[in-house]
Amino acid sequence: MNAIVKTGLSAAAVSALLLSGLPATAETIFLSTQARPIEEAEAMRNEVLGQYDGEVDYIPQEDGPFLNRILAEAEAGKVSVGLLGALHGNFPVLASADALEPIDDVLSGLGDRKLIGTFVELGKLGTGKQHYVPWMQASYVMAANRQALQYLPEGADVMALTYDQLAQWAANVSAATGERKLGFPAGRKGLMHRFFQGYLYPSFTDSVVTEYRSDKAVAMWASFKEMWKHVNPRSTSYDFMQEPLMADEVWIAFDHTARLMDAFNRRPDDFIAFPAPAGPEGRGFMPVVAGLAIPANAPDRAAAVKLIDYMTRPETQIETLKAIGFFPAVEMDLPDDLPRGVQIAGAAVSAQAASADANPSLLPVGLGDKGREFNKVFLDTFQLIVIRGADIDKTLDRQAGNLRKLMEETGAPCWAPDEPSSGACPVK
Amino acid sequence: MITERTLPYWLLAPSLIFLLLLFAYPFADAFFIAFRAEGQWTLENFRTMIEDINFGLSFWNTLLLVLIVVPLQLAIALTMAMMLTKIRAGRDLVLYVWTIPLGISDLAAGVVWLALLSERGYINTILSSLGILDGPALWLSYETPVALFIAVVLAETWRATAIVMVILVAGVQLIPKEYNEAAEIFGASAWKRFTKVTLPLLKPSLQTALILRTLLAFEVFAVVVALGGRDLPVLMGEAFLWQFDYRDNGVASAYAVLTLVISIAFTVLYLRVLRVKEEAQ
Amino acid sequence: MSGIYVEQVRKVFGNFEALKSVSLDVQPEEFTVLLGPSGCGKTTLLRIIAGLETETSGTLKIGDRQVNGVPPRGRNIAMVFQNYAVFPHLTIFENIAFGLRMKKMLNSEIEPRVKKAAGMMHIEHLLERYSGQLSGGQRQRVAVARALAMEPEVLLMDEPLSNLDALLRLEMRAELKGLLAQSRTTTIYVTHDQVEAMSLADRIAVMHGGHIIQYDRPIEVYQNPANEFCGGFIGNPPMNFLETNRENGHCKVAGARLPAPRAGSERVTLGIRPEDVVVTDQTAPEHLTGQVTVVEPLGPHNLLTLSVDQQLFRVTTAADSPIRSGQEVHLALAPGRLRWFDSENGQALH
Amino acid sequence: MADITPDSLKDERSFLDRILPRWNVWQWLFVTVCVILCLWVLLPIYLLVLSAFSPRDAVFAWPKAFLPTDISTDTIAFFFGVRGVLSAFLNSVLVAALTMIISIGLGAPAGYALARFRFRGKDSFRLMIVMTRAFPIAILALPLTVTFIKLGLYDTVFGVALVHSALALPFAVLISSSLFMGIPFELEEAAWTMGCTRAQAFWRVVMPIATPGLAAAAIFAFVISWNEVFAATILTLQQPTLTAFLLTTLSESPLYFRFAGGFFLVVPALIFIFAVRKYLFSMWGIANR
Repeated sequence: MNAIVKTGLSAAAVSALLLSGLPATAETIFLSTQARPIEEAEAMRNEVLGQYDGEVDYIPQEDGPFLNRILAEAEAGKVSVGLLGALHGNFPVLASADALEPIDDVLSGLGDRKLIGTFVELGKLGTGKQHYVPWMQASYVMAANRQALQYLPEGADVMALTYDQLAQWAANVSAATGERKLGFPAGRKGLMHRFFQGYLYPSFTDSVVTEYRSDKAVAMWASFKEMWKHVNPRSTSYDFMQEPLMADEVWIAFDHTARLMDAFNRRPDDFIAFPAPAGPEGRGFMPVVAGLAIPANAPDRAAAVKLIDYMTRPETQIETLKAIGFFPAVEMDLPDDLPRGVQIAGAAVSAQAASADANPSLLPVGLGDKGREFNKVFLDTFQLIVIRGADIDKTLDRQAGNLRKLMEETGAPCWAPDEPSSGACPVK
Repeated sequence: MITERTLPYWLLAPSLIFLLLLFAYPFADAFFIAFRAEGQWTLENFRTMIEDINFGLSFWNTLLLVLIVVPLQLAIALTMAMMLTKIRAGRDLVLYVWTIPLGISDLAAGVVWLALLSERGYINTILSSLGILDGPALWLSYETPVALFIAVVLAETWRATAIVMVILVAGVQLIPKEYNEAAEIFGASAWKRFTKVTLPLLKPSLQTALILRTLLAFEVFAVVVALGGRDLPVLMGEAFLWQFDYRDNGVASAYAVLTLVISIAFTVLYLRVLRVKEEAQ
Repeated sequence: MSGIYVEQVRKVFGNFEALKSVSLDVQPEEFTVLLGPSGCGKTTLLRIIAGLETETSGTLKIGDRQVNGVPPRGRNIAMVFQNYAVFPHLTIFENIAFGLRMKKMLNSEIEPRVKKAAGMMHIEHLLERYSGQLSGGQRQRVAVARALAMEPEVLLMDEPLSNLDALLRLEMRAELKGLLAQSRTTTIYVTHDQVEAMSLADRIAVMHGGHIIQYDRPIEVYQNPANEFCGGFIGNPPMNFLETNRENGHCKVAGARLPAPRAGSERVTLGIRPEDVVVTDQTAPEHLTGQVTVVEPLGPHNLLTLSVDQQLFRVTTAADSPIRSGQEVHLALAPGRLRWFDSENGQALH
Repeated sequence: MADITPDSLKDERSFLDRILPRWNVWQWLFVTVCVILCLWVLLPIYLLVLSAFSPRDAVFAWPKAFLPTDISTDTIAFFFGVRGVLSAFLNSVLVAALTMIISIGLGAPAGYALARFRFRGKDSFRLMIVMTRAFPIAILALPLTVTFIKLGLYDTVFGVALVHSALALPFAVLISSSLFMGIPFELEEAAWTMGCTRAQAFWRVVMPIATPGLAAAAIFAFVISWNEVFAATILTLQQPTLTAFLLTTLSESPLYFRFAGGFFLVVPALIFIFAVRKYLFSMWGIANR
């Protein structure tokens, strides 16, 4: 009878020997949370990394598995990933788990190009060491179908809208077409929390944390809830606004430039891009910064450094812009043979940055692995007030409590547009 | 030495050890995390879980989903199983068609039903061509929770009825034909024969099908996310968010432990309600 | 060929004692039948001899080898199962050759042996078929051929004919008798059909409640049953039994005075087979009187059912006998055929 | 006897009568329900394939076209071009094949034990096997990844196959035990009396009869592994299975790509189940009652 037991085990043993996984060649594994959609990933591999004189395997990963993998490799002490590419928000989790290699030396090695100062500073994550080298940047802008322009309220300049005009515009559209054509990316993978942190709050309260439950905030939520009456209810499942735009479900949308690029490239004559609207405290907007970092005790540090140098070269920055719609993190002037989509988005981003009432805010720093819970506070507030129609004051009180607990736990200092604070950023 | 008495244990050993190695350690680790925070034993994670704004909704949604989908699937699967015994020509083909969903991953099922039910989807096309609708109508949004719930029930029923049917088809086969014929001779109507002969004898299969399907139903996730996004929170969806989005595997494990406890409760319930006496095997 | 020696074998299933210390010795080449009602332990005994069941206690020998604990394959036996157990995934040829292949015999040896066994059972034309395509009778023949092909020391058969229809059973019985006599293999045959036992057995072991009551030649068991059960179980219609009470050396029942047996307690039972009773009209002290209740013309003879001393009593008479139901008759008992049993334990008395 | 003339032989029934079988109301109802149930399964899949093969903007079109009017394979073609799809496809096949071998190799003996023996702890074992599915694999992610990295099983086809086998094992055990129950024990006993050891009897008699059923159980394990998404994603890096590859690239790709991905997932599974449809009946018990 033990013949059966033997065969069962031997089958497992044989396959263990046979298929213990193909040995990884000497290529650098470039793990990234950016350019995940299939066309963009292919563009990264062929156009951007095509000319790199070295073996690189570009693997896009969702944030969850990305962080899970690096933390697991760090904990197990066997690191296979060569280079990391991610948004500013992903790095604090890795930094607080000491999974990142300090790369101040790499930064000094890139002397021949001018990396944008504020982004280099961001790369320190509020500590003395350089955790990531700025890789590329983007921002959030608004996009609109040309058919919607006819419903613009009197005297409204689309390139310098206010939130009230946006609300009025949306109302006109739904009155005219009977459908609610304003859209926001409030789906599971949407970037709605950035809209509140970088756009709505700074525009209405000139703050993100301290004024979280001030009266201005109450007025803000009230007006936003009013506007939401003209927003397409499917917004709570929109992740990439380019899709509903191309499906004509939505005519006016807010999203990350890279998540609108497909629409601009595919139908450049149907869509326009324009800066985010302004509120009483100015035109709040926030940059999206992506960086390159080397995992602690990475297999081949030299190769990683070589790849960082390659990625931050001006010509590669331009290829990246063309391929995935992210703008250079290096101070350079853009050539004019760029694809139509990039030109459309680029104009809106620079108009937004150069606007008179510009009120730029930075990305949160020092939140450690609580970054996502920080976003959850804003999303929960939105869910309760706008979707479930809860009382604004009570909700803000409760959520302010969570925010305060979060700030004390992480001890994160305030960041623009809040006034700098010595200890943890206070929540009034 | 392998003797007559110990032989069964030798045969079970390989699969038992395999499961222990692969499941026991991570399971203990995850279970352990649920009850610890900052280094000491606490129910902190459970408290955060319960206080979360989505907890109540996700709990009731999951429970309701299970209580509707599982019985519905059982009914459909039972009808299919019974019909299969009657079909002669093309029986293999019909069985093949009905077991196709077994091969469909919930990823693909989510995509398919999204295409069907989205406001510019196929069902709306049919409805508007029939004149019921005059344009694209919205089913999958928080404003129409009932429609969204029905959409998820439809998708889940489509995806996971096959597993129940296969178990029941096997169960029906194991019942010797003579019992049914005997009952027929005693003048039992088709319905009577079904309730008095087939169903009681099908109890063991019903029990297995119910337990298995309920366990999997509590882990429903991919289809709900594909159709409902954030609008229909479910336990596993929240666990996934806490694990991967909010990076707090303590609360994630708490959700998992809760799911486990409910699943065990349902299993015990089935074992008691559908108790199959040894002799009546 | 070797005999089979069973000494005080007991078998307990949980708290049910299936076999209560049974002993049996089967001579080489002898055809022994284990006969008894279902649940009397006959199949359990057979399975213990085959090694499919392990005995709780007792010793078991095949030839001069003790085989306790030896697995079936080591006992050089062959067995025919009640449901034939013909392998559905093998052709009939392979079924019959199965045992020989396990003995690692060469094809050149296997081929003739299979053909010979198939010939004996008249199934040469079925060798390439599968059991699914065969009738019950054919499958049964394959099972027997398969066992014979192995030319075992001992052949065990578990009610092989019980699943066949009456006519086929009769035919198979005759064939089996001829075959087994010819092959002269020591055989143990289990059945609940006493006709089969009488026709096939060299010796019959009548079993009841886990005991072997009697182990003797068929005619012995038929004519001198060891107890009431044996008498009643064998013979169709069964032996008649009449309660009698003893009076100074004689037993009186239904008007008859008969010489009482020497041994036994106060009350004794008289046993007589229906064919050993003659209906007469003379009266005599040793004649019984009874009232005929039913007359059944069965073709070769008539079966009379009478009420004697308010007890059921059957007599066979010639097919053309004039006796009608309701008639009062006198019954003469064939002298040598009278048997006495102790009313308490049913044991035979001499 | 009326003489049989050609026209008396002519069939008077109308054309329709002749093709439609003469069924009573119940039979008509039976057939319609049967057809509806078949459509209920097939229609969504047809639409998936249709969307996968229609041009990109057809996916956003309103109203949707039901008939395959304009077919374009550029989404599908693009898929083949993407680096990694083919190797992911191969990985999926390898993992699924391994899962089949391991889950049947370990599951069949356990199934045999459950079918043939009555022993203490039998029911608790059967329940325990099923209950392993109660704990969601998503939550075992981190500890599992760390262990696998330490054991060197990380990012290997065999590593993923181990986890998939753990998922498929409960089904393998349940299916094989009901399979063996369908095989009369007397066949084994007959083999013993004909010179077989217990193991020889198992391999020469029980296995050949159970093979079709086990083949179906193996395909069932294959499908479970083929469709598993989560463990495959977190445990692989350069060796993703097709589902893991699709999950990472598709969840954010435009809708038309998700249909192509869905197509790639669905078609192989359909083919496998078709290959084994005859055995589906014997998967859970021999039908020769």
